[in-house]
Amino acid sequence: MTTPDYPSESKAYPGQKPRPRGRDVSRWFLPFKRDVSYWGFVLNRVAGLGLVLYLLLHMVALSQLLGGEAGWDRFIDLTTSPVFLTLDVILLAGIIGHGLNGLRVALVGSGLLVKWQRQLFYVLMTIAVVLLIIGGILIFTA
Amino acid sequence: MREVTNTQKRGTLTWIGQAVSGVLLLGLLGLHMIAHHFIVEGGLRNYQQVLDYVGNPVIVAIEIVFLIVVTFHAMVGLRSVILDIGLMAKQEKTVTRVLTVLGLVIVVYGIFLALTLFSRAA
Amino acid sequence: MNTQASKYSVLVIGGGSTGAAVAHDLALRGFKTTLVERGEIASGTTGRNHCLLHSGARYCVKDKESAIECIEENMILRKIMPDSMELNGGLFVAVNDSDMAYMPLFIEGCEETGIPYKQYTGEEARRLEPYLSEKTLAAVWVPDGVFEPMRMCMAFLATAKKNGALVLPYTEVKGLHMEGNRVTGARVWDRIQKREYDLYADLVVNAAGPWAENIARMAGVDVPVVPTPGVMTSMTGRLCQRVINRMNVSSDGDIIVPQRQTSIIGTSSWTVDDADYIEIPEDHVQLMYQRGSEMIPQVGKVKPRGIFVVARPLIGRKGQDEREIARTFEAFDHAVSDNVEGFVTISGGKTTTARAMAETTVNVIADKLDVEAPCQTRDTVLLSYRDYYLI
Amino acid sequence: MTWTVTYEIARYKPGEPPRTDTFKVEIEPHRTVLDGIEMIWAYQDRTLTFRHACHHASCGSCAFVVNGVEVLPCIVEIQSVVENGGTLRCEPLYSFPVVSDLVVDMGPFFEKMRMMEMPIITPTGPLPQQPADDYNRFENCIECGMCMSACPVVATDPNYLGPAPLAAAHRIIQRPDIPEETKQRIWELVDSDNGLWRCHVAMECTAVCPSDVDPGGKIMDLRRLATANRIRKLLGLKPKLPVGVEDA
Repeated sequence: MTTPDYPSESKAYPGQKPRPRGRDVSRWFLPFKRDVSYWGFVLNRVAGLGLVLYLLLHMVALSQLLGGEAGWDRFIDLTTSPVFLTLDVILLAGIIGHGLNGLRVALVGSGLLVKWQRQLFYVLMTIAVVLLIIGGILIFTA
Repeated sequence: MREVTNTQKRGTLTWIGQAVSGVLLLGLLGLHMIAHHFIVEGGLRNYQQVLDYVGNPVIVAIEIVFLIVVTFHAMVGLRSVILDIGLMAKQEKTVTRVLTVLGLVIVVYGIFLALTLFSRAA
Repeated sequence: MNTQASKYSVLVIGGGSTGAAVAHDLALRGFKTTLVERGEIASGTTGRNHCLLHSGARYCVKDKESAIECIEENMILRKIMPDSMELNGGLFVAVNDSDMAYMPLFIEGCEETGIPYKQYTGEEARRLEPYLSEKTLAAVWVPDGVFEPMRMCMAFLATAKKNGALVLPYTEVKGLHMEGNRVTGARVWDRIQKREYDLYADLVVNAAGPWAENIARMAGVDVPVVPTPGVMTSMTGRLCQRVINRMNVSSDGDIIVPQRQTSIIGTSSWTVDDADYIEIPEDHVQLMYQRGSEMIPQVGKVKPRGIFVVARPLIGRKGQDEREIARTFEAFDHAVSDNVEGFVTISGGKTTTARAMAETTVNVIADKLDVEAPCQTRDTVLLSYRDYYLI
Repeated sequence: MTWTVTYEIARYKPGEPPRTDTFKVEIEPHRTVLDGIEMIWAYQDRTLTFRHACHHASCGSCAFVVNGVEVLPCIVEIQSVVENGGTLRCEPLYSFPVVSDLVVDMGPFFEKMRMMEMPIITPTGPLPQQPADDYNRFENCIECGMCMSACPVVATDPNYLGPAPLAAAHRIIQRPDIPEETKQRIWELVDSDNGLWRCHVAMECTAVCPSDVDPGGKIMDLRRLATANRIRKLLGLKPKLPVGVEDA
């Protein structure tokens, strides 16, 4: 059995009650001043959580299909608004970012290309930006 | 002494699973999106176009595989994020169970959806 | 547990190597021991020392007493702190004629003081230590070593804590309590909670190093401690595997100690009045580089990693030539010297001899309190420093 | 020439709400961040508490966070962090319980380090390929806790072993002087849910390490060994335990 919280009494400083730091979840989302792979970590976490949410919403949205033609076509009309298209671009950014950075994490996390992980990040993120620009143009023009 | 770690061995397998499913998704997701936009002229816009799309059994098969892989990847990923909060062993088990059930629900519902539409198209 | 000793409580002032060793010795003999340190453990002189486990060879010509203390303690520390020292030996190198002329004296000194040594030609020495100057004419190997001062203190204190001692960092002594001519305790200030309180003891040990005079004054007595700072520069990279000493009369910048990934050159020497914050004199830093590169020219080519200064607590009078002050230690029983009871000052010495200093001091204490408790620190293997945080 | 810099120090005293104190310090730009802190203690505020000992990056006690990044202030020059007139925002190491001001309790960290049982003296050079013939040395890791503070997973999960203990484990399984049983036991700890697999490759541990330990790289190397071993098992091959692998 594990006890996840740090003890509040200190052995090195008898009589003192150290202030526990608790769980600082904000550190998952604050990459400022940190190195590139920390940015990668935050990117993957934020995009990953976003994509899980999207997966659930997507499945719910698809339930409209069960309602037949009328319900679906009314719903699909909504998706052509500029606001919705912008959301689509954000979704695409999340997918590309998570996907390509995830590839880096899979490689580095298995002990491959560890020495080159920084360069790998820059290369993959360059590809991601290019793909995102192409995708964005397609979304807004198609 | 306080026991700092447990010695469950799920780590390696989940990691390998996550990495492999991730790499698979790079392909499957590309396929999923390209298929949507190119199999049916003009993309999947209206109900009829959707039916035309899922009328193809190969597409249904690909979509179901994609669904299973993406759900697995999402649930394992979500689990690892939740576990990072530092839970007790019991809570970890609960999280794993809840996410397994959620994943199964998504997959079963998705397959049901795909097959329903497939039968409507036929 | 020595029941005789456990009737008495002793307060140790100072958490450097001396205080830590004294606390360990006291606790091991069964005294109720409390140690107060105004900063972190080893944050004063001990922490910033040269990390050199002396073989004694440095003192074997001019200060034989110190040399003998060193070699004895060196051999004991190897036993009681296994696995926590780089025991790579040291080379005394001669790079000019003056050094060569000193060599016979040096070897004679080693013989007299019982320091094992081995002679090498310049060429052999350079094979052992490739970065040594091409001018190296000869070298003598002695059993020097490298330790880590903070971890050494923590090993002493971890063991003391296991034996029941209470260690209170960030607790500064503000005054001593006197009853007549007897010191009965101290008014201390907890720097963490910003509160003052009293600690009473049957005996107070002043092990405050360069600040020992300040503490002694609180009891109205004077101890002849001269805070004598020295500058050290730690260079990037390990330029040698053994400690490199200049084989000549002790002088500035004549030791290079390899530790982890650095090489520490030291040291210089002058006297100050207040040892709390000492400005680093730039000319001393340059002198370290210059003197260091006479032995290892590479010193001039690598970047410094840390430059630091700290005061040694040497015993002597101001105005005396600092290098002439003996590096040995002294335990003052103020009942004898100043008619103040219950108060002992231990000062001087070196981290290498901390255990011996503690033995002497606690012998004095046991005598004073009339307790039969022989010293056991020679054979007691210390706990790991990591236990300091966990006991 | 001296500079004037501002130290903004996160203060905490038990029983008082945390606050920030500001100190102006006149200091030469090539002096270290720790020198400035020591000056504040010596001349401005005797209640300021901070840990320090060796002043040359070997004891690992002084580490704290300056402007959002962990540093070892004894070897970081003022001019490398700020301009003249700049501000150094000093906070205690993240994820550690705060005892007072910049002092943190290293206990939870050393508990994990002790589990790894790594002797701090090693008979080998920094790389196992360079066995030392006639000398030993201290391990590179100075146990300063900076990697633990920088790690976003340690920040939320006290059970995670963390970078430094895992890097220690990596050394253990490579060191020829460690008995096989110890290696095996350490491997069990490392290849568990709270070991290697909690790492999410933020690699900040390696970025802040003041002592070239490269904990991130070491964790990845351990994972390579563990993954390869598991794949061998899945393929029905004889599992090749990483223990001793690196010695060959």
